[in-house]
Amino acid sequence: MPTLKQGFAALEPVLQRHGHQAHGLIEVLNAAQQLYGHLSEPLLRHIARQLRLPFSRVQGTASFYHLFRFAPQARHSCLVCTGTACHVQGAAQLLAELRAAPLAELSVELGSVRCIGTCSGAPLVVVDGAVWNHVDANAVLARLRELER
Amino acid sequence: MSSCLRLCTAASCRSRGAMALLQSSDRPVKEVGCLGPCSEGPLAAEGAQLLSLKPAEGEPLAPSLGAALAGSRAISADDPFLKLQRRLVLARCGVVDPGCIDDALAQGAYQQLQAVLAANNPSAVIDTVRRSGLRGRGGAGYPTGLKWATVAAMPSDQKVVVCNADEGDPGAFMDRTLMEGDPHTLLEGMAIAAFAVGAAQGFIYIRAEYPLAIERLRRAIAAAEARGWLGTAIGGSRFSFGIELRVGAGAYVCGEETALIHSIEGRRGVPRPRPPYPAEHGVFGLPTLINNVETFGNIPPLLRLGVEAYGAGTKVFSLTGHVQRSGVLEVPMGTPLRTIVETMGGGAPPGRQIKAVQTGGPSGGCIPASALNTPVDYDSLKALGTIMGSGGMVVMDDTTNMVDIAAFFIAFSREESCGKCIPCRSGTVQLEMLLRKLLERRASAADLTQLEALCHTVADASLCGLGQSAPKPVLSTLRHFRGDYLELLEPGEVVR
Amino acid sequence: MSVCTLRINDHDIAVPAGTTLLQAAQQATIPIPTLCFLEGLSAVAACRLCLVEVSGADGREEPRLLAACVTAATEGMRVQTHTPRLQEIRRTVIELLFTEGNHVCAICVANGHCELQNLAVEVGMDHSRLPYRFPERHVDLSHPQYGLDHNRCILCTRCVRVCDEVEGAHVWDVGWRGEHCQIISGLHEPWGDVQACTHCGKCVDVCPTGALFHKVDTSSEKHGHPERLQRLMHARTHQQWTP
Amino acid sequence: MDAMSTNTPRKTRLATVWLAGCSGCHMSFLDLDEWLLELAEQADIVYSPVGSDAKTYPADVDIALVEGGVANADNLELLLQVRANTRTLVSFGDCAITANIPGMRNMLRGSDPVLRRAYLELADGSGQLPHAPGIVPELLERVLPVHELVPVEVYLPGCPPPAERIRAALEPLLHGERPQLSGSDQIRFG
Repeated sequence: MPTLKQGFAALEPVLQRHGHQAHGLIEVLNAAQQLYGHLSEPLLRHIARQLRLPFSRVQGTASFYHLFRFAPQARHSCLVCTGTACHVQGAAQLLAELRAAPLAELSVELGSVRCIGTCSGAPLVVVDGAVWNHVDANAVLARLRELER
Repeated sequence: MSSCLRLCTAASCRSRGAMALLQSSDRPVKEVGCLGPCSEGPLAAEGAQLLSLKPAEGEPLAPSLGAALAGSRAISADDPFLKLQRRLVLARCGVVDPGCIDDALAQGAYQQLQAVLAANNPSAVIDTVRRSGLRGRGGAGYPTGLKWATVAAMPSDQKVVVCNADEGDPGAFMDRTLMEGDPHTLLEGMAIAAFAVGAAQGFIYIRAEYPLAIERLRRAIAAAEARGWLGTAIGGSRFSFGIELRVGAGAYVCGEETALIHSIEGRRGVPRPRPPYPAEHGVFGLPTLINNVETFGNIPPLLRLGVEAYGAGTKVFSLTGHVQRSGVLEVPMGTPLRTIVETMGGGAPPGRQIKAVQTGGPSGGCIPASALNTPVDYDSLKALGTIMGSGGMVVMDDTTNMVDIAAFFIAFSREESCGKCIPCRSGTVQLEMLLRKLLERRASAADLTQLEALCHTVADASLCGLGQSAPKPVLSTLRHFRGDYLELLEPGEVVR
Repeated sequence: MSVCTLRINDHDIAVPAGTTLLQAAQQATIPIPTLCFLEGLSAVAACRLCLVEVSGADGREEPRLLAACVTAATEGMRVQTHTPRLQEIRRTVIELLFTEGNHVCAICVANGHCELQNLAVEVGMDHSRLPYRFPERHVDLSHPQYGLDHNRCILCTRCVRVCDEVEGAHVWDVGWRGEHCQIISGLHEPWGDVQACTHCGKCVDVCPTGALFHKVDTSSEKHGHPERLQRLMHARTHQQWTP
Repeated sequence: MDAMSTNTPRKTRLATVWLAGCSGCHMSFLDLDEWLLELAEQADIVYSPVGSDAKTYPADVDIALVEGGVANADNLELLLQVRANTRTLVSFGDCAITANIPGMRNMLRGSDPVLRRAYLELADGSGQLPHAPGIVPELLERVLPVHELVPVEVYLPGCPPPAERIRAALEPLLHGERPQLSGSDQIRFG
């Protein structure tokens, strides 16, 4: 079994860029999540030791920010934009309808995102990083089914 | 102006298929930032001619750029959306290739920085900014020159300049537009500010929800460093200034300056009481100048034009919601709201009427249609119970229930509350419970009284701007749309 | 040392520059309620109970609400500590604290010696005008000597600060945010599993409610001991002990 | 008032009501000891689990001390009768004011999880959910304080409120005055 240090070797350049200093914590967490998909307990322990920070401080900081995740991601992600422009054009209903849909069967994790600033496409969803404009629940479901084919 | 075809590949047009068009092109195309009326996207431009490549309703996007151009619709330069703008901050946006510093340099980037360094008179720069009357474009409207002078006067030999690019108000994307479309104007503005206040270290704190802006800023910073416009001995002078990008991780409250400082320092984005102000005690305890993207973006054009020609300046807005034409526009400060919403935006969709315009996001309020003649400036909007805010402008038509809108914003503030102080942490929850009770028609007149009282307590007692302004959407809708609330009341006392 | 004079309610007071309004009021024996504040720890101004109305500072006449624990007295300040507006804020703050947790005084380990319970009396809270929320919260009994009942936690962060600033162990921090905030130990693991804990008990001593307690204590048996922290800090700072 | 027309001073009509609580507030009421005799001279006890045989709540009650949270359909029905027929409703003790210990079941989110927990999960083998419509009153989803359901005039906190505190509230009420309770002797929870 590889040691923790070997296990997270890919993170080393990022840690070095920040001089293993505490103030790099959020940058390191961002990079770690990009590299490993989520912030596992061993990963968080590794980061805390490398930055010489108390575990509770690392956990407290990571859990403060919505984009950090502590469990692995599903194969696809579908984020409903809940900004104002989307809200006035029906985002709440869209989110409710998608919540009721069997998305887990499609390996899709449903979430919401604050305004992504492309409001002329409202209401919109962001699927695996791509923006789908002017959608309703049926259209989203149909296209999500396509993803798995 | 280049006669080469320009195609907007910023986030909004990208979401409408601009990248596919770009890749399908067999002719030279210049990638540019936002051209303005996003709802007509994908957008292209040839010289001064703007072209909408938007397919007809229900049709798919054309398979190639050539086909799209063949079926394009020209948007006349006389179109009010374009004609009534005064593009100062966004002057190069949509014209310059944001990924190419040579293009930016050819169009005047870093010339003001060069002039400032040559004159070598920091206080003259601050004096120009002060005399221009420029106020912070992030929302609060603090006089920029005064802020710069305060930081410049701090005795420390190490200072920091921070750009607040945590544009979090839902429905606001002015800063994203500038960062994606013309990042060098922002970098130049920051460098001039750093020279004026005596800082060598800079940070741009940007929200993670803007991946394209992050990518373009990274490239722009590297290019500026390579050309000697950032780094040591800038422009051959003794001035050194470096910029580090700090990416957020999904926390609206980090737009509050003390929370932003904590986040840059790798901590929970929790605000602290002021004083001490960041000018005195900011990032790593150093005197720190914090301005937002658009404020820095104003600096190069201001110095280029001089105080008189700059005049009252401009404000960039993102116009969205129930409006025929949405997008980004930059108008002279003081333009009447009606001009923006009806003349430029085309008003409400056919058959509907404008009910309200929301400005200032979760910290702002709703302006009733009856007040559309109000000029858009800091004080006029404040008098209406809202704020200028960062520039998000969401139009709502007569199908909108204002209590629902108030609940939407309170839910936003509840989710984004950092949790440090109790009035905001728990007060926003109780406010939302009261609004839901109203929306479910279970509320009594006493509940409405309690709603108002609690709004005032949360506004008075919260620690930071987020909590202090969280009740504004409720108070402003209560003020202008009280009927929407009264309609939801049950007659007499209600027993659940 | 320069001195500034200010007026608190009807008292003219002279204090050394840099004195906080809270200290100045204490000097004039004017009580200002506090909860997150504890002498010997850094002030965070989170509970908002010590808000006072200040005018005449920085040439501003319109009264502003400032937290007395972090606001320095300046020359010519006029301070009001108990206006109706402040009384309303304080009562609402206490109601918000009671309704966001599960504070069942009758069966609480700190009943009769609880700072929150005392403050409810002080602000005249005979009932909560806001509805109780009854959140689902947990109890951590994994530590051999102490327990943490999140139902009774008001997130004053005294435990976080004492463990970080005085003990230097930083076992505690605040996790998550907004209404989901909670005190966490280590990587959000059971307190008893956190090796950084020195079992010193300072967090229990400074906890204003029954959230942190000795496991041997039952209803009404917990007494907080903030004075122990003050004695400790005095000994450290002045090398003077009270044996 | 009807009684006034008879020219003899009308005795105050006092009720005490027991909703979801342990009856400790009523025990504390009995701790008034000899003052109860004085009370009896000034007031008729028209409804009370400890001082009256009346089975239905009467009309025209001046003062009602209501102990307990509102936990089931019977509690709610009785409370609505009390409110409709009482001039001064006193929320009597912590359960009435905060839901207190009965309210701790609210953390289980609804009546069904509570019943399952009590009658199935903790049962030794042959558990079953109680179901006797018309005999066993249905639990409400949440136990609520009295004032979240009906308006309340006077709050008398304490678990239980000590006898002196009860007397401090009743004495002014018997003289038609609203008691002004303050300080740790009179309004402390717990």
